[in-house]
Amino acid sequence: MIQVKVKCFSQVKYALGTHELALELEIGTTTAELDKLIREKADGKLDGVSLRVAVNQKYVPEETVLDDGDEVAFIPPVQGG
Amino acid sequence: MIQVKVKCFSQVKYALGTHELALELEIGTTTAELDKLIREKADGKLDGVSLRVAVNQKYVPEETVLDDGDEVAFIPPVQGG
Amino acid sequence: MVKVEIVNGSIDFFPPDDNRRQDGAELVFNGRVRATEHGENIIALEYEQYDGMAETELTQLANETCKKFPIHDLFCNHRIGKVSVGETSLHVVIWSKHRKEGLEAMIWFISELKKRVPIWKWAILEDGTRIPSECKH
Amino acid sequence: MVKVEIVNGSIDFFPPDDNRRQDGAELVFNGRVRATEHGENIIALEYEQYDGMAETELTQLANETCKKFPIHDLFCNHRIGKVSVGETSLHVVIWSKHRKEGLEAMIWFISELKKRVPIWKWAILEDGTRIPSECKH
Repeated sequence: MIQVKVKCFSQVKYALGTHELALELEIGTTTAELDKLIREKADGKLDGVSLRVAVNQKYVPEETVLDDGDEVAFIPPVQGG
Repeated sequence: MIQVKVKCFSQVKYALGTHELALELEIGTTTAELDKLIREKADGKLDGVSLRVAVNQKYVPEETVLDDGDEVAFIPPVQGG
Repeated sequence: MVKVEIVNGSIDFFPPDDNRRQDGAELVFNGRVRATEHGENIIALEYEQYDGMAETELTQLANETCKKFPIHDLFCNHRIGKVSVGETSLHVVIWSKHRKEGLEAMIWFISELKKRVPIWKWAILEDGTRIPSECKH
Repeated sequence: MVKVEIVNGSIDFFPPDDNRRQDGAELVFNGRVRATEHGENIIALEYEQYDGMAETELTQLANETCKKFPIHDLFCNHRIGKVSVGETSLHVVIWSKHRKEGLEAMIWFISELKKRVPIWKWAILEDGTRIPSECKH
Protein backbone atom coordinates (compact mmCIF):
# COMPACT_ATOMS: atom_id res chain seq x y z
CA MET A 1 0.00 0.00 0.00
CA ILE A 2 1.04 3.64 -0.46
CA GLN A 3 0.17 6.73 1.49
CA VAL A 4 -0.78 9.90 -0.40
CA LYS A 5 -1.88 13.31 0.71
CA VAL A 6 -4.68 14.97 -1.27
CA LYS A 7 -4.80 18.77 -1.09
CA CYS A 8 -8.26 20.24 -1.61
CA PHE A 9 -8.99 23.72 -2.91
CA SER A 10 -11.97 25.82 -3.90
CA GLN A 11 -14.85 23.67 -5.13
CA VAL A 12 -13.08 20.45 -4.11
CA LYS A 13 -12.56 21.75 -0.58
CA TYR A 14 -16.16 22.94 -0.50
CA ALA A 15 -17.51 19.62 -1.80
CA LEU A 16 -15.44 17.44 0.53
CA GLY A 17 -15.56 19.77 3.51
CA THR A 18 -11.84 19.45 4.15
CA HIS A 19 -8.62 20.99 2.88
CA GLU A 20 -6.61 17.80 3.06
CA LEU A 21 -7.14 14.04 2.95
CA ALA A 22 -4.65 11.35 3.91
CA LEU A 23 -5.37 8.20 1.90
CA GLU A 24 -4.00 4.72 1.76
CA LEU A 25 -4.06 3.30 -1.76
CA GLU A 26 -2.98 0.17 -3.51
CA ILE A 27 0.40 0.18 -5.19
CA GLY A 28 -0.02 1.17 -8.84
CA THR A 29 -3.04 3.42 -8.28
CA THR A 30 -3.23 6.16 -10.93
CA THR A 31 -4.33 9.76 -10.66
CA ALA A 32 -7.33 8.87 -12.86
CA GLU A 33 -8.44 6.25 -10.36
CA LEU A 34 -7.94 8.64 -7.47
CA ASP A 35 -9.94 11.29 -9.36
CA LYS A 36 -12.82 8.82 -9.57
CA LEU A 37 -12.55 8.08 -5.85
CA ILE A 38 -12.57 11.77 -4.97
CA ARG A 39 -15.61 12.40 -7.12
CA GLU A 40 -17.41 9.52 -5.37
CA LYS A 41 -16.54 10.99 -1.98
CA ALA A 42 -17.97 14.33 -3.16
CA ASP A 43 -21.28 12.62 -3.66
CA GLY A 44 -22.19 14.31 -6.95
CA LYS A 45 -21.03 17.77 -5.91
CA LEU A 46 -18.11 17.64 -8.35
CA ASP A 47 -20.12 16.34 -11.30
CA GLY A 48 -19.39 18.46 -14.35
CA VAL A 49 -16.40 20.16 -12.71
CA SER A 50 -13.25 19.66 -14.74
CA LEU A 51 -10.25 18.82 -12.57
CA ARG A 52 -6.61 18.94 -13.62
CA VAL A 53 -4.14 16.89 -11.63
CA ALA A 54 -0.97 18.08 -9.94
CA VAL A 55 1.43 15.69 -8.28
CA ASN A 56 4.01 17.20 -5.96
CA GLN A 57 2.95 20.64 -7.10
CA LYS A 58 3.36 20.03 -10.84
CA TYR A 59 0.66 19.49 -13.43
CA VAL A 60 0.84 15.91 -14.70
CA PRO A 61 -1.00 13.93 -17.40
CA GLU A 62 -4.31 12.39 -16.36
CA GLU A 63 -2.98 8.83 -16.06
CA THR A 64 0.00 9.06 -13.76
CA VAL A 65 0.96 6.26 -11.39
CA LEU A 66 1.19 7.48 -7.82
CA ASP A 67 4.12 6.87 -5.50
CA ASP A 68 4.23 6.55 -1.76
CA GLY A 69 4.36 9.98 -0.15
CA ASP A 70 2.98 11.88 -3.15
CA GLU A 71 1.09 15.10 -2.65
CA VAL A 72 -1.83 15.16 -5.08
CA ALA A 73 -4.21 17.98 -5.92
CA PHE A 74 -7.27 17.92 -8.15
CA ILE A 75 -7.30 21.43 -9.46
CA PRO A 76 -10.66 22.93 -10.36
CA PRO A 77 -10.70 25.76 -12.93
CA VAL A 78 -8.38 28.42 -11.55
CA GLN A 79 -9.56 31.96 -10.92
CA GLY A 80 -6.57 34.18 -10.33
CA GLY A 81 -6.35 37.74 -11.53
CA MET B 1 -7.73 88.83 -53.22
CA ILE B 2 -7.86 87.03 -49.87
CA GLN B 3 -5.46 86.97 -46.96
CA VAL B 4 -4.59 83.64 -45.34
CA LYS B 5 -2.26 82.66 -42.56
CA VAL B 6 -0.21 79.48 -43.02
CA LYS B 7 0.97 77.80 -39.82
CA CYS B 8 4.16 75.77 -40.23
CA PHE B 9 5.16 72.83 -38.05
CA SER B 10 7.89 70.24 -37.89
CA GLN B 11 9.32 69.48 -41.34
CA VAL B 12 7.35 72.32 -42.94
CA LYS B 13 8.72 74.80 -40.42
CA TYR B 14 12.20 73.39 -40.92
CA ALA B 15 11.95 73.51 -44.71
CA LEU B 16 10.54 77.04 -44.87
CA GLY B 17 12.53 78.42 -41.95
CA THR B 18 9.46 80.06 -40.42
CA HIS B 19 6.55 79.10 -38.20
CA GLU B 20 4.03 81.30 -39.97
CA LEU B 21 3.44 82.83 -43.38
CA ALA B 22 0.96 85.57 -44.29
CA LEU B 23 -0.10 85.18 -47.91
CA GLU B 24 -2.28 87.09 -50.32
CA LEU B 25 -4.08 84.76 -52.71
CA GLU B 26 -6.58 85.05 -55.51
CA ILE B 27 -10.21 84.51 -54.65
CA GLY B 28 -11.10 80.84 -55.24
CA THR B 29 -7.65 79.49 -54.44
CA THR B 30 -7.86 75.93 -53.15
CA THR B 31 -5.81 74.16 -50.50
CA ALA B 32 -4.37 71.95 -53.26
CA GLU B 33 -3.07 75.02 -55.07
CA LEU B 34 -1.65 76.43 -51.86
CA ASP B 35 -0.02 73.08 -51.14
CA LYS B 36 1.76 73.32 -54.49
CA LEU B 37 2.89 76.87 -53.72
CA ILE B 38 4.25 75.87 -50.31
CA ARG B 39 6.16 72.96 -51.82
CA GLU B 40 7.69 75.32 -54.37
CA LYS B 41 8.73 77.71 -51.61
CA ALA B 42 10.36 74.77 -49.80
CA ASP B 43 12.58 74.29 -52.82
CA GLY B 44 12.46 70.49 -52.90
CA LYS B 45 12.79 70.02 -49.16
CA LEU B 46 9.18 68.79 -48.88
CA ASP B 47 9.35 66.41 -51.82
CA GLY B 48 8.02 63.03 -50.78
CA VAL B 49 6.58 64.38 -47.55
CA SER B 50 2.85 63.71 -47.31
CA LEU B 51 0.93 66.70 -46.01
CA ARG B 52 -2.65 66.70 -44.73
CA VAL B 53 -4.51 70.00 -44.74
CA ALA B 54 -6.24 71.68 -41.83
CA VAL B 55 -8.28 74.84 -42.27
CA ASN B 56 -9.15 76.74 -39.12
CA GLN B 57 -7.77 73.87 -37.06
CA LYS B 58 -9.86 71.13 -38.67
CA TYR B 59 -8.75 68.50 -41.16
CA VAL B 60 -10.37 69.19 -44.56
CA PRO B 61 -10.42 67.37 -47.91
CA GLU B 62 -7.51 68.11 -50.25
CA GLU B 63 -9.50 70.41 -52.56
CA THR B 64 -11.05 73.00 -50.30
CA VAL B 65 -11.66 76.55 -51.43
CA LEU B 66 -10.05 79.06 -49.10
CA ASP B 67 -11.78 82.06 -47.58
CA ASP B 68 -10.41 85.38 -46.51
CA GLY B 69 -8.92 85.15 -43.03
CA ASP B 70 -8.48 81.36 -43.05
CA GLU B 71 -5.77 79.76 -40.96
CA VAL B 72 -4.24 76.94 -42.98
CA ALA B 73 -1.76 74.27 -41.92
CA PHE B 74 -0.07 71.62 -44.01
CA ILE B 75 0.35 68.85 -41.53
CA PRO B 76 3.29 66.51 -41.99
CA PRO B 77 3.02 62.99 -40.51
CA VAL B 78 2.29 63.49 -36.83
CA GLN B 79 4.52 62.01 -34.14
CA GLY B 80 2.76 62.25 -30.81
CA GLY B 81 2.99 59.59 -28.16
CA MET C 1 14.05 40.57 -15.53
CA VAL C 2 11.21 39.00 -13.66
CA LYS C 3 9.89 39.84 -10.19
CA VAL C 4 6.97 37.82 -8.92
CA GLU C 5 5.36 37.82 -5.53
CA ILE C 6 2.22 36.43 -3.98
CA VAL C 7 1.31 38.58 -1.03
CA ASN C 8 -1.17 38.31 1.80
CA GLY C 9 -2.14 41.92 2.46
CA SER C 10 -2.17 45.01 0.33
CA ILE C 11 0.09 45.31 -2.69
CA ASP C 12 2.91 47.84 -2.98
CA PHE C 13 2.78 49.01 -6.58
CA PHE C 14 6.05 48.86 -8.50
CA PRO C 15 7.16 52.49 -8.76
CA PRO C 16 7.51 54.48 -12.00
CA ASP C 17 11.11 54.84 -13.16
CA ASP C 18 12.45 57.79 -15.16
CA ASN C 19 15.95 56.36 -15.45
CA ARG C 20 15.50 53.81 -18.19
CA ARG C 21 17.14 54.55 -21.51
CA GLN C 22 15.71 51.99 -23.90
CA ASP C 23 12.21 51.38 -22.55
CA GLY C 24 9.73 53.41 -24.56
CA ALA C 25 6.71 51.69 -23.08
CA GLU C 26 5.66 51.13 -19.48
CA LEU C 27 2.40 49.24 -19.19
CA VAL C 28 0.60 48.71 -15.89
CA PHE C 29 -2.43 46.54 -15.28
CA ASN C 30 -4.35 46.49 -12.03
CA GLY C 31 -7.03 43.89 -11.70
CA ARG C 32 -9.54 45.10 -9.14
CA VAL C 33 -12.40 43.47 -7.25
CA ARG C 34 -15.83 44.40 -8.57
CA ALA C 35 -18.90 44.67 -6.35
CA THR C 36 -20.75 42.05 -8.38
CA GLU C 37 -19.73 38.43 -8.86
CA HIS C 38 -21.94 36.39 -11.20
CA GLY C 39 -24.85 38.70 -10.53
CA GLU C 40 -24.58 38.68 -6.76
CA ASN C 41 -23.48 41.63 -4.66
CA ILE C 42 -20.31 40.94 -2.74
CA ILE C 43 -18.33 42.89 -0.18
CA ALA C 44 -14.99 41.23 -0.92
CA LEU C 45 -13.28 38.31 -2.58
CA GLU C 46 -11.08 35.96 -0.66
CA TYR C 47 -8.28 34.53 -2.78
CA GLU C 48 -7.02 31.06 -1.96
CA GLN C 49 -3.76 29.72 -3.36
CA TYR C 50 -2.05 26.39 -3.61
CA ASP C 51 0.83 27.35 -1.34
CA GLY C 52 4.11 26.97 -3.16
CA MET C 53 2.74 25.80 -6.50
CA ALA C 54 0.99 29.12 -7.19
CA GLU C 55 4.21 31.13 -6.90
CA THR C 56 6.20 28.52 -8.83
CA GLU C 57 3.69 28.53 -11.70
CA LEU C 58 3.46 32.32 -11.72
CA THR C 59 7.25 32.71 -11.85
CA GLN C 60 7.52 30.14 -14.62
CA LEU C 61 4.79 31.89 -16.58
CA ALA C 62 6.52 35.26 -16.17
CA ASN C 63 9.76 33.77 -17.47
CA GLU C 64 7.95 32.15 -20.40
CA THR C 65 6.36 35.51 -21.24
CA CYS C 66 9.78 37.18 -21.33
CA LYS C 67 11.03 34.48 -23.72
CA LYS C 68 7.96 34.61 -25.96
CA PHE C 69 7.83 38.41 -26.31
CA PRO C 70 10.75 40.86 -26.69
CA ILE C 71 10.00 42.66 -23.44
CA HIS C 72 12.60 43.81 -20.93
CA ASP C 73 10.90 43.34 -17.55
CA LEU C 74 7.79 41.75 -16.14
CA PHE C 75 6.83 42.46 -12.54
CA CYS C 76 3.79 40.83 -10.99
CA ASN C 77 2.17 40.87 -7.57
CA HIS C 78 -0.87 38.76 -6.83
CA ARG C 79 -2.75 39.24 -3.63
CA ILE C 80 -4.06 36.37 -1.50
CA GLY C 81 -6.61 36.50 1.32
CA LYS C 82 -9.45 38.96 1.61
CA VAL C 83 -9.52 41.76 -0.96
CA SER C 84 -12.28 44.33 -0.58
CA VAL C 85 -14.31 45.71 -3.47
CA GLY C 86 -12.25 48.28 -5.38
CA GLU C 87 -8.88 47.03 -4.25
CA THR C 88 -6.20 45.56 -6.49
CA SER C 89 -5.79 41.79 -6.50
CA LEU C 90 -3.39 41.60 -9.45
CA HIS C 91 -0.71 44.14 -10.33
CA VAL C 92 1.40 43.66 -13.45
CA VAL C 93 4.04 45.98 -14.91
CA ILE C 94 5.70 45.36 -18.26
CA TRP C 95 8.60 47.41 -19.64
CA SER C 96 9.44 47.15 -23.33
CA LYS C 97 11.05 49.07 -26.14
CA HIS C 98 7.78 49.63 -28.02
CA ARG C 99 4.19 49.43 -26.85
CA LYS C 100 3.18 46.66 -29.24
CA GLU C 101 5.14 43.83 -27.64
CA GLY C 102 4.27 45.11 -24.17
CA LEU C 103 0.55 45.02 -24.89
CA GLU C 104 0.75 41.59 -26.52
CA ALA C 105 2.77 40.23 -23.61
CA MET C 106 0.28 41.67 -21.11
CA ILE C 107 -2.68 40.08 -22.89
CA TRP C 108 -0.99 36.68 -23.07
CA PHE C 109 0.40 36.74 -19.54
CA ILE C 110 -2.92 37.52 -17.86
CA SER C 111 -4.83 35.09 -20.04
CA GLU C 112 -2.40 32.26 -19.20
CA LEU C 113 -2.38 33.22 -15.52
CA LYS C 114 -6.13 32.72 -15.54
CA LYS C 115 -5.67 29.26 -17.01
CA ARG C 116 -2.92 27.74 -14.96
CA VAL C 117 -1.90 29.52 -11.77
CA PRO C 118 -3.61 27.66 -8.90
CA ILE C 119 -5.43 30.55 -7.26
CA TRP C 120 -9.15 30.62 -6.58
CA LYS C 121 -11.73 33.14 -5.47
CA TRP C 122 -14.27 32.81 -2.72
CA ALA C 123 -17.06 35.36 -2.81
CA ILE C 124 -17.94 37.01 0.47
CA LEU C 125 -21.59 37.99 0.21
CA GLU C 126 -23.30 40.88 1.97
CA ASP C 127 -24.69 38.53 4.64
CA GLY C 128 -21.19 37.24 5.36
CA THR C 129 -21.61 33.91 3.51
CA ARG C 130 -18.42 32.65 1.91
CA ILE C 131 -18.79 30.53 -1.25
CA PRO C 132 -16.43 29.41 -4.01
CA SER C 133 -16.86 31.71 -6.95
CA GLU C 134 -17.78 29.72 -10.04
CA CYS C 135 -15.31 29.90 -12.83
CA LYS C 136 -16.48 32.02 -15.75
CA HIS C 137 -14.11 34.00 -17.91
CA MET D 1 -15.67 60.18 -18.56
CA VAL D 2 -12.84 61.80 -20.44
CA LYS D 3 -10.01 63.96 -19.09
CA VAL D 4 -7.48 65.23 -21.57
CA GLU D 5 -4.65 67.66 -21.08
CA ILE D 6 -1.63 68.79 -23.03
CA VAL D 7 0.96 70.03 -20.58
CA ASN D 8 4.22 71.87 -20.89
CA GLY D 9 6.30 70.46 -18.06
CA SER D 10 6.24 67.21 -16.19
CA ILE D 11 3.09 65.12 -16.03
CA ASP D 12 1.19 64.40 -12.83
CA PHE D 13 0.09 60.80 -13.13
CA PHE D 14 -3.59 60.12 -12.55
CA PRO D 15 -3.73 58.45 -9.12
CA PRO D 16 -4.87 54.88 -8.43
CA ASP D 17 -8.37 54.70 -6.99
CA ASP D 18 -9.60 51.98 -4.64
CA ASN D 19 -13.14 53.32 -4.47
CA ARG D 20 -14.58 52.12 -7.74
CA ARG D 21 -17.20 49.39 -7.55
CA GLN D 22 -17.62 48.24 -11.14
CA ASP D 23 -14.17 48.74 -12.66
CA GLY D 24 -12.34 45.43 -12.66
CA ALA D 25 -9.54 46.69 -14.88
CA GLU D 26 -7.26 49.71 -14.55
CA LEU D 27 -4.81 49.98 -17.40
CA VAL D 28 -2.00 52.53 -17.47
CA PHE D 29 0.31 53.27 -20.37
CA ASN D 30 3.34 55.53 -20.09
CA GLY D 31 5.13 56.35 -23.30
CA ARG D 32 8.71 57.28 -22.45
CA VAL D 33 11.54 58.89 -24.38
CA ARG D 34 14.22 56.45 -25.49
CA ALA D 35 17.88 57.38 -25.80
CA THR D 36 17.95 56.44 -29.47
CA GLU D 37 15.90 58.03 -32.25
CA HIS D 38 16.30 56.48 -35.70
CA GLY D 39 19.72 55.15 -34.78
CA GLU D 40 21.06 58.41 -33.36
CA ASN D 41 21.76 59.04 -29.70
CA ILE D 42 19.63 61.82 -28.29
CA ILE D 43 19.49 63.57 -24.94
CA ALA D 44 15.86 64.61 -25.19
CA LEU D 45 12.91 65.05 -27.48
CA GLU D 46 11.18 68.35 -27.88
CA TYR D 47 7.48 67.99 -28.62
CA GLU D 48 5.80 70.64 -30.74
CA GLN D 49 2.04 70.95 -30.97
CA TYR D 50 -0.44 72.76 -33.14
CA ASP D 51 -1.74 74.96 -30.33
CA GLY D 52 -5.47 74.47 -29.90
CA MET D 53 -5.97 71.86 -32.60
CA ALA D 54 -3.86 69.25 -30.79
CA GLU D 55 -5.99 69.38 -27.65
CA THR D 56 -9.22 69.50 -29.67
CA GLU D 57 -8.25 66.44 -31.71
CA LEU D 58 -7.05 64.57 -28.63
CA THR D 59 -10.29 65.26 -26.76
CA GLN D 60 -12.37 64.22 -29.75
CA LEU D 61 -10.36 61.02 -30.09
CA ALA D 62 -10.81 60.23 -26.39
CA ASN D 63 -14.56 60.69 -26.75
CA GLU D 64 -14.63 58.51 -29.86
CA THR D 65 -12.73 55.80 -27.99
CA CYS D 66 -15.29 55.84 -25.18
CA LYS D 67 -18.07 55.43 -27.73
CA LYS D 68 -16.32 52.68 -29.70
CA PHE D 69 -15.36 50.55 -26.67
CA PRO D 70 -17.41 49.85 -23.52
CA ILE D 71 -14.92 51.53 -21.20
CA HIS D 72 -15.84 53.77 -18.28
CA ASP D 73 -13.06 56.38 -18.25
CA LEU D 74 -10.18 57.51 -20.40
CA PHE D 75 -7.65 59.95 -18.97
CA CYS D 76 -4.79 61.23 -21.08
CA ASN D 77 -1.94 63.66 -20.56
CA HIS D 78 0.47 64.50 -23.36
CA ARG D 79 3.58 66.47 -22.64
CA ILE D 80 4.85 69.28 -24.86
CA GLY D 81 8.26 70.92 -24.88
CA LYS D 82 11.52 69.25 -23.90
CA VAL D 83 11.22 65.74 -22.46
CA SER D 84 14.45 64.12 -21.32
CA VAL D 85 15.38 60.52 -22.00
CA GLY D 86 13.48 58.21 -19.63
CA GLU D 87 10.68 60.65 -18.88
CA THR D 88 7.02 60.15 -19.76
CA SER D 89 5.66 62.05 -22.76
CA LEU D 90 2.30 60.28 -22.92
CA HIS D 91 0.27 59.03 -19.96
CA VAL D 92 -3.00 57.18 -20.56
CA VAL D 93 -5.28 55.55 -18.00
CA ILE D 94 -8.30 53.47 -18.97
CA TRP D 95 -10.86 52.11 -16.50
CA SER D 96 -13.21 49.35 -17.62
CA LYS D 97 -15.29 46.51 -16.31
CA HIS D 98 -13.09 43.81 -17.85
CA ARG D 99 -9.53 43.95 -19.11
CA LYS D 100 -10.39 42.96 -22.69
CA GLU D 101 -12.15 46.17 -23.69
CA GLY D 102 -9.59 48.26 -21.80
CA LEU D 103 -6.70 46.71 -23.69
CA GLU D 104 -8.46 47.02 -27.04
CA ALA D 105 -9.34 50.64 -26.34
CA MET D 106 -5.75 51.40 -25.32
CA ILE D 107 -4.35 49.87 -28.51
CA TRP D 108 -6.79 51.78 -30.72
CA PHE D 109 -6.51 55.09 -28.88
CA ILE D 110 -2.71 55.26 -29.06
CA SER D 111 -2.60 54.09 -32.63
CA GLU D 112 -5.12 56.77 -33.69
CA LEU D 113 -3.33 59.41 -31.62
CA LYS D 114 -0.22 58.66 -33.64
CA LYS D 115 -2.15 59.18 -36.86
CA ARG D 116 -4.08 62.36 -36.26
CA VAL D 117 -3.16 64.45 -33.25
CA PRO D 118 -0.96 67.30 -34.53
CA ILE D 119 2.07 66.84 -32.32
CA TRP D 120 5.62 66.41 -33.59
CA LYS D 121 8.98 65.47 -32.18
CA TRP D 122 12.26 67.28 -32.58
CA ALA D 123 15.30 65.26 -31.64
CA ILE D 124 17.89 67.01 -29.49
CA LEU D 125 21.21 65.38 -30.30
CA GLU D 126 24.19 65.05 -27.99
CA ASP D 127 25.89 68.05 -29.62
CA GLY D 128 22.80 70.18 -29.01
CA THR D 129 21.53 70.09 -32.61
CA ARG D 130 17.75 70.15 -32.88
CA ILE D 131 16.19 68.43 -35.89
CA PRO D 132 12.70 67.27 -36.80
CA SER D 133 12.45 63.58 -36.05
CA GLU D 134 11.42 61.70 -39.15
CA CYS D 135 8.15 59.93 -38.90
CA LYS D 136 8.45 56.16 -38.62
CA HIS D 137 5.98 54.08 -36.66
